[in-house]
Amino acid sequence: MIIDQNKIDETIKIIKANGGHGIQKCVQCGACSAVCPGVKAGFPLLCRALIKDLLNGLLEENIENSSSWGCQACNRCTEVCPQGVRPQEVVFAFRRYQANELAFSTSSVTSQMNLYETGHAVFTDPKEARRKVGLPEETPTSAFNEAAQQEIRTLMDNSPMGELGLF
Amino acid sequence: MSEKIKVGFLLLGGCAGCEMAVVDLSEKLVDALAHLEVVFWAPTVADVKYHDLEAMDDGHIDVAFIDGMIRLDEHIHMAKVMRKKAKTLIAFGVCAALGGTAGMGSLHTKEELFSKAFKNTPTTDNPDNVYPSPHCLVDGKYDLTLPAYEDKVRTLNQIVDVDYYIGGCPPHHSHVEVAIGALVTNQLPPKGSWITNGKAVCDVCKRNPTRNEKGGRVMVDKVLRMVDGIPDDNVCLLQQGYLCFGPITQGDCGGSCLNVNIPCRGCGGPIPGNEDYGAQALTSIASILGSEDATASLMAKYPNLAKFFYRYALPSGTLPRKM
Amino acid sequence: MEQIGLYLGCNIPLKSPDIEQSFRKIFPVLGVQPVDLEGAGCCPAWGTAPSFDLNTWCAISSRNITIAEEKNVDIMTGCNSCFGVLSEAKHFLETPATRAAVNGSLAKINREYKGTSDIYHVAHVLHNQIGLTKIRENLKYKLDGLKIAVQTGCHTLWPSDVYKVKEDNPYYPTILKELCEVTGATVCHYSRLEGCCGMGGMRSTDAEKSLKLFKEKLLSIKEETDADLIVTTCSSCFMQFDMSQPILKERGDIDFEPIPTFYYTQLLALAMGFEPQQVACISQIDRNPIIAEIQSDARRIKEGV
Amino acid sequence: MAKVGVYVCHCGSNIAGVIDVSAVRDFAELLPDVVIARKDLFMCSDSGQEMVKQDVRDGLVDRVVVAACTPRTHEPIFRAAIEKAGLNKYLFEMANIRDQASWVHGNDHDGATEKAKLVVASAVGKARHLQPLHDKFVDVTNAALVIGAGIGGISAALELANMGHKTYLVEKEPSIGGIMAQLDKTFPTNDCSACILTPMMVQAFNHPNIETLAYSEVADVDGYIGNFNVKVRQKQTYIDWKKCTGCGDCADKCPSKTPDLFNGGLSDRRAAYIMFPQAVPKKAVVDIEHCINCAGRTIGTQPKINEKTGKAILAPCERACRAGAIDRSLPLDPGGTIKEIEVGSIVVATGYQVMDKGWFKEMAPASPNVITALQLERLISATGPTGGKLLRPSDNEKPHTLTFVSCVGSRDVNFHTHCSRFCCMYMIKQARLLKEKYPYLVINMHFIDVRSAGKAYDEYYTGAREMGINFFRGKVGGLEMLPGDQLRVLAYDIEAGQSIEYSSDLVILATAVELPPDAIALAQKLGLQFCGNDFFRELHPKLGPVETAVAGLFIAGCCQGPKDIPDTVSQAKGAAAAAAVPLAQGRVKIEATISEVDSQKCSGCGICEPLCPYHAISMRDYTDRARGVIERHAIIEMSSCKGCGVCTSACPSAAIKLHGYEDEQIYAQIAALTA
Amino acid sequence: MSFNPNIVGFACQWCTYAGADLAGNLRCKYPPTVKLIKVPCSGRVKPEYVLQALAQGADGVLVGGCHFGDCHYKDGNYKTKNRMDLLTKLIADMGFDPRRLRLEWISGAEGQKFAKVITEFTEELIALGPNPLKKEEELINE
Repeated sequence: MIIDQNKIDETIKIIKANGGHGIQKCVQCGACSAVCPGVKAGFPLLCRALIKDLLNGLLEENIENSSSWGCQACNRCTEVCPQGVRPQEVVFAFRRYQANELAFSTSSVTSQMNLYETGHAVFTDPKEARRKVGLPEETPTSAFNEAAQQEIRTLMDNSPMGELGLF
Repeated sequence: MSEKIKVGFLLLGGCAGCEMAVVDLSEKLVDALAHLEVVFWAPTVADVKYHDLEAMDDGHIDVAFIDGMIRLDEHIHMAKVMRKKAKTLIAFGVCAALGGTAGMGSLHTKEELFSKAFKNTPTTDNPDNVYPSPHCLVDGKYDLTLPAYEDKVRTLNQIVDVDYYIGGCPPHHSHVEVAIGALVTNQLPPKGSWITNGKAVCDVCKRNPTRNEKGGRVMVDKVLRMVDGIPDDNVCLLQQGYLCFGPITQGDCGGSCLNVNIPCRGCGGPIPGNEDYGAQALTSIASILGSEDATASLMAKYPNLAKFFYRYALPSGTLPRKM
Repeated sequence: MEQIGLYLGCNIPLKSPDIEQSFRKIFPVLGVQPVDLEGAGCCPAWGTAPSFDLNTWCAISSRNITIAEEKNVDIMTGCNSCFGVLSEAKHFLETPATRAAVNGSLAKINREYKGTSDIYHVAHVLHNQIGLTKIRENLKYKLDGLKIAVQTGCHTLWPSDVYKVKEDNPYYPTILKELCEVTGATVCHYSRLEGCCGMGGMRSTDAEKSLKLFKEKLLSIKEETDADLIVTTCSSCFMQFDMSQPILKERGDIDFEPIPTFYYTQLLALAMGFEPQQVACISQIDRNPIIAEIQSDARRIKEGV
Repeated sequence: MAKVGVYVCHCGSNIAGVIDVSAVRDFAELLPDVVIARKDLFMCSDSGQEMVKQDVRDGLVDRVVVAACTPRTHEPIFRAAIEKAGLNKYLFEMANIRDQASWVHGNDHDGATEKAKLVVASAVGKARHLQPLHDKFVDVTNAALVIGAGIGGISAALELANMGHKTYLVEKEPSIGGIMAQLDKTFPTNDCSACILTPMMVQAFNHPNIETLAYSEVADVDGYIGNFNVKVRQKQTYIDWKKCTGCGDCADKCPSKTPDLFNGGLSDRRAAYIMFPQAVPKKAVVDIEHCINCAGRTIGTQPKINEKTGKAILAPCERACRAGAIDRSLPLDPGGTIKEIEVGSIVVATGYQVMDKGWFKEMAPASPNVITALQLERLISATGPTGGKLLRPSDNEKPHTLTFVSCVGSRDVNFHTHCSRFCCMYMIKQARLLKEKYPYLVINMHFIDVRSAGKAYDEYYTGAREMGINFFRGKVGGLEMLPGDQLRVLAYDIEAGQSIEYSSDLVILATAVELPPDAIALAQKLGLQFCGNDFFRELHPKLGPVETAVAGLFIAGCCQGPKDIPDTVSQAKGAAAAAAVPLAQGRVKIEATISEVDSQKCSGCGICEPLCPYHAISMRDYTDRARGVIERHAIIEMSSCKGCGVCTSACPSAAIKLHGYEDEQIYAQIAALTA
Repeated sequence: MSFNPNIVGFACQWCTYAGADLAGNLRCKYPPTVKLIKVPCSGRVKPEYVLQALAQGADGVLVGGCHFGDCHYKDGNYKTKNRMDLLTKLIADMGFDPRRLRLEWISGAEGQKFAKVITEFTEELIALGPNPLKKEEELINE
């Protein structure tokens, strides 16, 4: 590995701009990874390992790594971190970097489109099930509310997400 | 009995409140008049013209009291005339001594003040933008001359030499009594001095925390204005966060404001040895504030610090007006 | 009656409406009136806006919150993910710059985030606002002798600094435990109590890893408690327990029958005597025997006793 | 009128190479009150100094301004010179035209020369207003106080006593010895803690120059270097220590139990107790909070009389004491008695505490098998609750797998950001001792990193690896309670990049070292400062490690920051040497450049009082004879004042003067610089 | 003629004054605009001194103290901070550009920082132009 200070500086800038403000506080103690369900399940590049790579300037090199998408956002790392790094925010900052480079699984596009169209990331037709339990077929949520959907679309259209052309 | 002392009173840019303090002496004034002869008291009491004073012999008046600050060219003229006529000249009250509250006018231009006073108040109806001017023609035939407005407020000693200073807005009548007593018995301090006991309001204030065996002075951790609450009337106001200038101000008033639960704002003037009242007020108050939060809160609650610290003393300050 | 904004999220109204029905049945009886937040959408889920742009996340979250603000009610949600996402967004919105940016976006849809509505979980409302005594008074069946393993779920535990209601010890949560114990059932401790079930991003990214994690947790429950049923207050956890146990069983990864799993309010609704067909009828696991047991005559609490 | 002499130095070419020295001299000559202006190649040389001295001796000048280098190095030299010539040394002012002019403006000769002129004018302006000042001296009480009698306090006290100074050693517990007395063995030599500590305890207690005040606390401190007046509260022991023989019979008979804090709460002790077997003094006390007043024998009451025998019904402790040291009819005095002592200097060695495991919610604090390292120390000590056998607290069974967790509350922004410094080593020590004694044990140690800086320390650590102790880099993230009182360790191996999980029988937490809460109250009494929220602050982190901002007050040991026994002893001996200096000198110099209140002017507003960082200002009653009244006025205790001038600036009555930096002097400088 | 600002500096003898000496030892170059008045502690600097300097025509005033936590007298610099914060506001209220007063924490080890501060301050004052009072005086003299 070659230490390239320009790359390190650039990486840290990008991660911080994406919300990973605490990355440079990390002392690599590993407490986050000791309790991370993702690490335990076997995702190789989460918490400590991801932060270490980013601190070494390895950003593009990891762009295709799907570990970050295995993060549950459970934030147990944030709870145990002794340095106030908030590792989950760093993981998500990296994820945002990946997402904005369109480096994520195609299946996740469905959620974005669902959200854009119905206001729900997960959407299945609920009418039958709702009838069965004695509820009105239509939910009071955005799913059956064109004005609400329009609001959500406006928010998404006018955001960086809108520029990615996912929906 | 020796000859009576000839005294004169001249009001310049003031409200005549200082002269009311003389009247407040009531029967004591009557006693004093056994030793005093009032030879001039204008314009409050007698309607006299410039030349009435100008006509007096130089040094005719033994002791002249001038109250009010210098704002108009008329004030400058009359102060100079009175200086010639008086053997001893006293700047009487905080306006003459330090500029007084009207001194805050020096933080604004003449134009700002005029437009506020004669145009921009909600109750003013002045569609033709008529402003006072030194010369004007009334009814097309009477050519009137009005005193001209100076660019800033001055203290008396910025125009003429002053022999003694008395603070207060107005001076407390008991202090006027002390001053007149000193005059009558010829026990005046060296020329150029303030007539004062020389101690701060805290010295006479019943709430002074250093007299309290349990407490003592502590740092102030919050800043309150009077609208923020009702102060405990047994506890030092400063200690409670109500910024009181008692420590910085001459206490010849006997702490009258404190006695009615109002913080001192400094009309007594600085304690001898301090030249710049506002600067010292700022220093002392900033010193006793216990935190940056308190300082920030002071700045938030008092948007203009010049007006806060120099309420009565701006023209006498190191920087006597807005740049 | 006190009102609270019922924030449904996605899974509960669309996939598990019996859970929604259980809310609608029990809360009015317990003295809290749920108010619909018309037009509320996704929180938005971690895999959507939060994975792309922080301010967009906060904008979509705060849009939901403003609906409650307009009605002058706090928010109650039954989904841990929604609870976490909304709470974190609220936390980010404490930063003036974020709030200003987000309100700039909201202005386009004529909304403004004010921060006047707090975010609560269904469990918090039951435990702190309604209280155990009131719940106990409204039971029709007592669950004495039943062994329950509880699953609180991650997103009400950490990061504890963003939540309105906190567990005394997030590593040893007790709110759900006490809510279950009030029914008379026994809640057994197991070592992986606070562990993650593996649902969420992990499940969609790598189902095998998710199942591996889930199996560890399930074995801890089975071996250490041999519980009769599992009770959770997280709709995502519910789905994992309900959906993945049969998979593990079918693949021969476990040698015991799937343990019936309920969302807490379903269990409570049953114990309060509501119709199972309405409040607990959608499941991959056969829950009929345990439901019959719960609503058996022997367990009926006699009036006035 | 002042007669100012100005002497401009060439400093070889250091100044003259840039600044036109002649022009500066010519300029100075014309300044008001300047009677002589001279220049010389090297003003600090003998000839340069002699020139000044001669002018002084000739009566030509009575104020001296030298324009040369910096007063920070050369002011003392010129002051000494004019003093020799018979002029008060404070009638001297330096103009810094080298360090702050010629050296930094070498590229602008004209600018540097003009600046030099102004700087000289400023110095002259100040010199015209200088007044003679006199240093003062105060006599010193030849005695020292050491607060805290752990290994640090004992070492310091012995050092001071051996130098011949009367030394008071105050300890809040019934016995001296501190935390070291709780330890089993000490790294890196594994010598028995009691074996090396006990002789020192005895030596200190029996030293003719040491007066040990055990079971006592410092209640109040007044005064200043050389003359501290200290009130020591001697807590009521409820047992007459003059009679007590330390036999322990009272403790044997006492029925009331309470957790034995000396054993980390792992066992119980009685309400009547001797702190530990090797206690010095070996005396019993009654812990009145936990005393259950057997036989209705509340302290301070007369005993009931047995109607049959006519004898007094006594409490078991009273009956047990053959020395007659226990008499419960003596009055209750929970405040204790105050003993006033006078000392010239003070050494604070109040030590530390380790954090309770209850703070660490992720570490399953509810489990009895999660203990602190200090508790383990008692668990393996021969005088501990198990007689030195390693048994799990939950069931007194032998554990097989042990886990050591480092940095619990240390290096953690949620608790303490500092490294507790000796945890790595004591954990390795404990692991080594256990592995030696019980080779079958599986010992897993988890560190962020091992910190083993110290003589023979790293060898001690690497040796532990060879003994078969397992080391993992990575902080433990949590513990989960398993059936059978076992614990699942949630750890991580940084080198392997893998998470680790395993079951452990006993988990030892190296919880953070911190100041005990009563240290904060003590600091307020003494005027000690803190470093952030942790530990007492030394005067200078490098060059003043035992001194504090309060003259005459010194610190040593863990109250200054975590440190192991060798470092504590070293620092304690250093603090003792520093504390002995004023005692050896017999008097201390009070600088003349300090503040003074003109009581005639003081209004008694008290603004100054809370500002003084040294509590040198107090409000006293003062009789104003002129006005015939008694008034409250500020007084500055000259021995405490350090001359910062914060009060001087703040004084609204212009009553406080800072000698050497008076208003008119500074105004003269401002006027000169803006002329 | 180019404008050469006159800066009156009040320097704590333990930090900023020592830092200025160190700048000399290191031969750091900075414009000869600043002249230091040595004080024992920045807490000795009365706001009135700053006003006096400005009133008498100084173009800028520097107050130099110890970094927080490093005050030789424990917390004198906190008093300085409080006073100078208020004074800066007061100066602004009086119509002065508050940038004419600069409060800096410069330790005895920061010779280069001292030089940098003076260089920057000088440049800033050149941009601000002479003290407006001085200009008026010149007008009156003309």
